[in-house]
Amino acid sequence: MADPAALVDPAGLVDPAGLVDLVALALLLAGCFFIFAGTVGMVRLPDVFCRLHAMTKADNLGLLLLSLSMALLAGTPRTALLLLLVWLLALLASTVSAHLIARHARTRLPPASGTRESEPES
Amino acid sequence: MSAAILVFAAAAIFGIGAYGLLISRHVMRKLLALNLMLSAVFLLLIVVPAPIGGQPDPVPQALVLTGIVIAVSTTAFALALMVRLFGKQGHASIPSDLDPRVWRGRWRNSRDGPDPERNGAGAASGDKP
Amino acid sequence: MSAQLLVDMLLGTLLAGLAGAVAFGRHLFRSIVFYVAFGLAMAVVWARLGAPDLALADAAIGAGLTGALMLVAFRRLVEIDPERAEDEGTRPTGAAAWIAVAVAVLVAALVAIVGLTALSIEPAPLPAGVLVMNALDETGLGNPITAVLLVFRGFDTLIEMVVLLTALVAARVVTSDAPHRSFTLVAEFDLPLVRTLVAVVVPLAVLVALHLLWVGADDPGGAFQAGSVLAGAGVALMLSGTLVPTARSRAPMRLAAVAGVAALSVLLVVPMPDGRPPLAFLGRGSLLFAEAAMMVSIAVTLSLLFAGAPGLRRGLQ
Amino acid sequence: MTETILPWAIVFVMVNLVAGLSRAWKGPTDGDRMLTALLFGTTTVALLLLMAEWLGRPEIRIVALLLVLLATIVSLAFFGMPEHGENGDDG
Amino acid sequence: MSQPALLTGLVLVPLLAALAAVAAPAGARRPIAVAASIAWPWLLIPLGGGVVRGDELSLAFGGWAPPLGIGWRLDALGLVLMSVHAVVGIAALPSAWQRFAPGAPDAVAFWPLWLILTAGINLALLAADLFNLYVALELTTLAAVALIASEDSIAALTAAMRYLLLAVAGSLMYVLGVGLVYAETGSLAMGTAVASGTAAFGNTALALMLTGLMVKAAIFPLHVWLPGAYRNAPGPVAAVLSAVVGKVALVAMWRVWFEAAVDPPAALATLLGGIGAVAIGYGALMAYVEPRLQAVIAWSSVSQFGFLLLLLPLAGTMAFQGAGFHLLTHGLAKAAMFLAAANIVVVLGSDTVRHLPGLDKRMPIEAFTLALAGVTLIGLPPSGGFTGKWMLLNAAWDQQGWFWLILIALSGLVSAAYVFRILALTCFHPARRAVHALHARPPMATSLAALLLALAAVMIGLYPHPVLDLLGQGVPGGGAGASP
Repeated sequence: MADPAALVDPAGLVDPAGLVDLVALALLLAGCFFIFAGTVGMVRLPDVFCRLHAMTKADNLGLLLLSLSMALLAGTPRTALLLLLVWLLALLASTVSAHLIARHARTRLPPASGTRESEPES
Repeated sequence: MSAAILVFAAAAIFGIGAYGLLISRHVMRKLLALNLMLSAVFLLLIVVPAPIGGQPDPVPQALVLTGIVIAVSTTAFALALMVRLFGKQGHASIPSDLDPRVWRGRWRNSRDGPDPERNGAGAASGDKP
Repeated sequence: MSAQLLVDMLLGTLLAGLAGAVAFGRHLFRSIVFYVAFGLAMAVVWARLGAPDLALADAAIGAGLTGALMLVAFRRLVEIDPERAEDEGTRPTGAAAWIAVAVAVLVAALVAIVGLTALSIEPAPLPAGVLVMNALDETGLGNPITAVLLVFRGFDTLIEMVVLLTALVAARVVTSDAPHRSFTLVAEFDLPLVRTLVAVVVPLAVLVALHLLWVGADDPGGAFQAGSVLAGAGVALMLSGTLVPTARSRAPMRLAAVAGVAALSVLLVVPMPDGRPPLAFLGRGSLLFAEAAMMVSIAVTLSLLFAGAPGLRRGLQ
Repeated sequence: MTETILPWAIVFVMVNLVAGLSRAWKGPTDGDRMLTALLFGTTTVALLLLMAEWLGRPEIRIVALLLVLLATIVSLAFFGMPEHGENGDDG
Repeated sequence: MSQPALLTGLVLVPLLAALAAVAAPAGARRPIAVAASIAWPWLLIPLGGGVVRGDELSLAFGGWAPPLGIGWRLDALGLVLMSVHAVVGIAALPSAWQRFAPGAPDAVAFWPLWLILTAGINLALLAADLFNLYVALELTTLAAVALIASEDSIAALTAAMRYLLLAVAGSLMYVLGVGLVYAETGSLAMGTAVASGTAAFGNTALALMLTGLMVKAAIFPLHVWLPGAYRNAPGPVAAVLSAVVGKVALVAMWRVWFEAAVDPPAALATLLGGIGAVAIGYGALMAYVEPRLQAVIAWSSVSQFGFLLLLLPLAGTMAFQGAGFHLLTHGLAKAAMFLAAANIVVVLGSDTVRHLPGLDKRMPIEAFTLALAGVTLIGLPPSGGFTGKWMLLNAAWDQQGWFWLILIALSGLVSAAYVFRILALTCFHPARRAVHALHARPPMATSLAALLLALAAVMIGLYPHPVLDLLGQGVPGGGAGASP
């Protein structure tokens, strides 16, 4: 783990590189936490709408935090831009997908007949 | 060590694919199984040769890239063929070679055969005029 | 246990588990979805192994396009007869099923033994891969895989493009007089959101494709990855109703489909009048020319295979 | 420091992935399965970004970009599929 | 023209014609395809001269020497099979011309595929690189499957699908074998990529490659796709499939055996020979009981392919000459039979054997073709079939392989059983009634093409020496086969 002593150089000044690293670490851990939260929601929540709610929000926040962390570690603006693009795309995809899934789930609320996929779990 | 782990994974995938190939009768399932087996082979092709400069040998990488494109071409055609077959015969399965009934049927067919004598031209639908 | 080992073990388990889900799943649709996931996991494994070219190819072709092709084929089955689309008849049971299990276990054991043996044997002193690395400077390319694909083993690539073209022509044999049906368009949902998505994704896909094509000589990427990304854009356009399959093939479409093979054939023939061997290396410019043509061919061919029709035209929207 | 954490972060994300996948197997509705597909896409992207840093191979980030692009398209394709649209008539 | 230009022309002429045919409007496809099918065989004349002189006809693409790049080589065996391909390809043209006229349902796709198949076959015979061979075989298979599917019946589609699935399974085993060979030797070129090293490992790789190729060559018990595929394919396609496509995979087996393997174990050779023996018997039995003429011819191929496997245990120059010669005559005879049978189907509306009595009255040329080709299949003395079998018999005698000797002799007998069943039904059946022709007979050219092929198969037995000499100098692995 991050040794606090290592962050402070002999002159008593905070080492910027070490600080960046520490921030990246914090972001990474936070990202992992949100992904974990999303998974817990996915596994534990009672119905599809709740799960949808939990998963899309938590996971995208997690991805953002992870991307920020990676951008800090890589340290070049170009990479940061690329990561931002990836995140924005993922956000767009999950927005649209979540919307479609919700619509789909709503149309199926009174269980449609003859849909084998929708049978309750055995 | 990690190479050995992936070899085991490839072996498992290959076996699972082989099972799926043998047991299924639906053509699409067979295709899925074949694609799994192919992925296992590709994995072996990359993992097994000694790496060069810490990275996988470029020659097998190129071979696998070629193989992936060939696989998607073959799959695409097979799917089109399957849709056609489904439209004609009403189901998308072909007899499994493991099924003893198929063997008995094949033997019987070869002996008696469907009688195509019915007023000549009728024959089987396979006979083009 | 080191994290590295744990990552590999988890990846291996994930792959095998997904393969199992594909093969053992009861519903065909579910198996296809798992197959797409399997393709994604393969992409991660390639990345882990340090083969980003393969990761790109497997993500685009293995997971993306094969998955899309399977989904649309399944969709066509359901259109023809929803009752029997998944119908398998009876699976072999009893002795035959046990034979299948036995064969599978045997085959897996054989593959494992052979693979492990292969890992343990003395590697060849001078494999072709090392020769490639040594000769890489002669070509001036930075990506050895592109060098193998287009320079050292360029003929394989030519034939591979022919195989792709053959699949297109062959699919024509089995669809020529089939009544033409198109898939449900997402456009039917008539969501502004979907249109926005397509409007963002398609230009971006074109940009990514051109990027992959451009950097392919030195970095991971190249015609195959670029072409399949473009084909993905084509699929998105079809799903949104901007491109519509037609029963008539048009000359520009056919020319685009043969462009890749034609360009590689040009590279093959051009050196010969000077007494140089066929497919002699003509410099980076020639590769870019061939790769651009290949990209177009791959995109058009895969899009047409997805459409299941001989041609495409602009939709009404 | 963060470098040493990275592989463990990868392991952690993968465990999450596998746990989330159980939803795809159990269902019980189609929506759940599509949701898992979405989760799979996002998590794989995260995994690839982490790996790019861990292995020191920036090229892998392009794989992540491509993957998220195609995931978008494939998820669109899901909705054109029979199980998912009652209005699944000929277009 | 220079030698590399000639060699690449063998693949490039049909390939570029295929491109032109795909790009051209539908009406222009047939003339393009026919022109190219007639044009490429002329390249064989100067090249054949080179092979006869004993020149080294090889090519390295891009000038990169084989372990790095891809090599090609035209040897005697390749030349012989390519000549069969040229002759059969041209002989099948009248039938294909008539069947796939513009406006026919599948004519649009047929001609490009026909050309692609041609290019694929030639490439597979030229490739001296294990992976290039794989790509070539995939191309050939895909085109062949599509051509079978162009006969748009349930039986044909099922047969095509079965062929495709099995072929893919076979090629994935082959690729795995190739990957193992590369892992061990670091090379893919035939000749240097030898499965040596640890014997067990090399043999596993060899076995994987051979199994994969056996599927494509329809060697018993992996033949299950063949009967359906051959008998349901359109006539001209069946002719090329049986005469060349299956044999290409068989030749690939021989090459892998003799060139990519060092010192393959004798037990494996005996095993493969044994498989060949079972195939001879089983194929002949099924041919004897089959109710349809095209199925009889197809099952006969299973039997004959098994026969060609006997080269592996016998090895040696003489066996190689015999097997190579058998390849030639069997290809010509089989193609003749399929073309004749296709005409019979057109005229009678069916090819069940119970329609055959009286055929010699109604369709004398076809009946004569079947008889002549049958003589070659059995291997009766003046025919080319006899020469091939005689050489193999001699080889077995020299090596005191008594089992193989008896087997070769018996193979003639079992072939006689199914051939004479057909001939007896055709010409000597007591219930000979005039068969009622249902349809107009196809143009005379189609009948004559089949007859000429059958005649060639017989006549070549009278002048076998040029071919035998040619084969004699081209023994793979320098003739140092695993002769005990």
